[in-house]
Amino acid sequence: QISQELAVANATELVNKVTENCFEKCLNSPYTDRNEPCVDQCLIKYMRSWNIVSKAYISRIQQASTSGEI
Amino acid sequence: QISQELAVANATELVNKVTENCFEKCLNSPYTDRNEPCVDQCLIKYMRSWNIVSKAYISRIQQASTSGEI
Amino acid sequence: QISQELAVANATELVNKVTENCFEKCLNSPYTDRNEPCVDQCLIKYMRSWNIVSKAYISRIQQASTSGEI
Amino acid sequence: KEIATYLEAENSKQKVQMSIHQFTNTCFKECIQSTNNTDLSSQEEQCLGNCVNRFLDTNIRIVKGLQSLQ
Amino acid sequence: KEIATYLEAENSKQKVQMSIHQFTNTCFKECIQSTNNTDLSSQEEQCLGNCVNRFLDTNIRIVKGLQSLQ
Amino acid sequence: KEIATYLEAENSKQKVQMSIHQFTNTCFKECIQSTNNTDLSSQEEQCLGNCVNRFLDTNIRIVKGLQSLQ
Repeated sequence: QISQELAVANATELVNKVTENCFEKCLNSPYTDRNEPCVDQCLIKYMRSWNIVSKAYISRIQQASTSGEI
Repeated sequence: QISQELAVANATELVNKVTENCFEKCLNSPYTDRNEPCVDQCLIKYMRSWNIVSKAYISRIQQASTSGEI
Repeated sequence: QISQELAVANATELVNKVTENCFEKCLNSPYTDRNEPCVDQCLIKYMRSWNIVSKAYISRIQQASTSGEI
Repeated sequence: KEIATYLEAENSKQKVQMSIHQFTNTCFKECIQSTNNTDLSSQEEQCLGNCVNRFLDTNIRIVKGLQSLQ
Repeated sequence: KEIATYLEAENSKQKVQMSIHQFTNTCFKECIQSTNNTDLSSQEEQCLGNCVNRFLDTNIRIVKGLQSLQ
Repeated sequence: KEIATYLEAENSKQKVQMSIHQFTNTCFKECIQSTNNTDLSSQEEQCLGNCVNRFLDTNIRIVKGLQSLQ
């Protein structure tokens, strides 16, 4: 039950961050156009970035853990 | 009692957001001048913006609720 | 025990804020260089700024408290 | 049971309020050109309304996009 | 009763601390010109003190302005 | 006892997840040049990995620096 709540918190955080970033990258004042193609591409790029970041961070944690730093 | 606590949380959030935005719009490094006229006008414009945003958001919620989207 | 928890919260907040600010001031895309001298100087400047801000804020609180404003 | 319904209603109301704070904060920064007067220009007003609607469009599109990725 | 007084005092101390973190974060970004040295220039020092005072002025003015709008 | 171990493990996992959200947010803003396509360029990919590693380097350096100041 707890891990379910955490999964919801994670999904919410992801939706919020992607929305903020893709709104910022794809839409501009005075906001007349929706620019859906940009939003769709931005989402895919965000998820790919998430994977790269995730791998880099986890490999760094493992490295520190192997070398006895943490 | 709960709705009172929420009202306090709302008022605090409003004060914080207006202060941040009007500080950013009206005051500049090295911060020698107070620029009170700008702060006063900024506050009024912020409250008017709050009303516009509020109406737009609530009408959008009602629309989605009528069309059965949510 | 409570004041210990608060001390931890304060230390964490300090580390996060210094890291964010010094990362922003010292490192730039595409992030090939670590720029450690800048990070070290930035940390010292941040702590000195923290002291100035702290004094200015506390003297302002005391002033308001003496004049009966709060 | 009644308490649960009451709490849930308060909770949704509070979420709507907090979203209005967030949208006003974002859209004020992007849409307000000048703080030298207290009236919103027609461009500012239109921009604020569009900004909320485009933010919600983006949010919905991201949620649907993430669901289709699963 | 004594515990309540203790908790309240800790709570106010913590709020002051968190405000100092927030002000240092904002004012460091705006006032610090260079991180190529460890000494604050007299301009930087003055800017930091002014920045805190102007932020508090703005905050007080906004609170009074909102009270007068009610 | 078992519950405590389980909770602690969930807690660390959640902290890692939240750090990944934070790093992706920061590094996406700084490293992604274009949202007109869905593939990460090799520069973008490299920048994302470097960005995480430089952020962690900075964080570690700040923590050590603060410890040495005490």
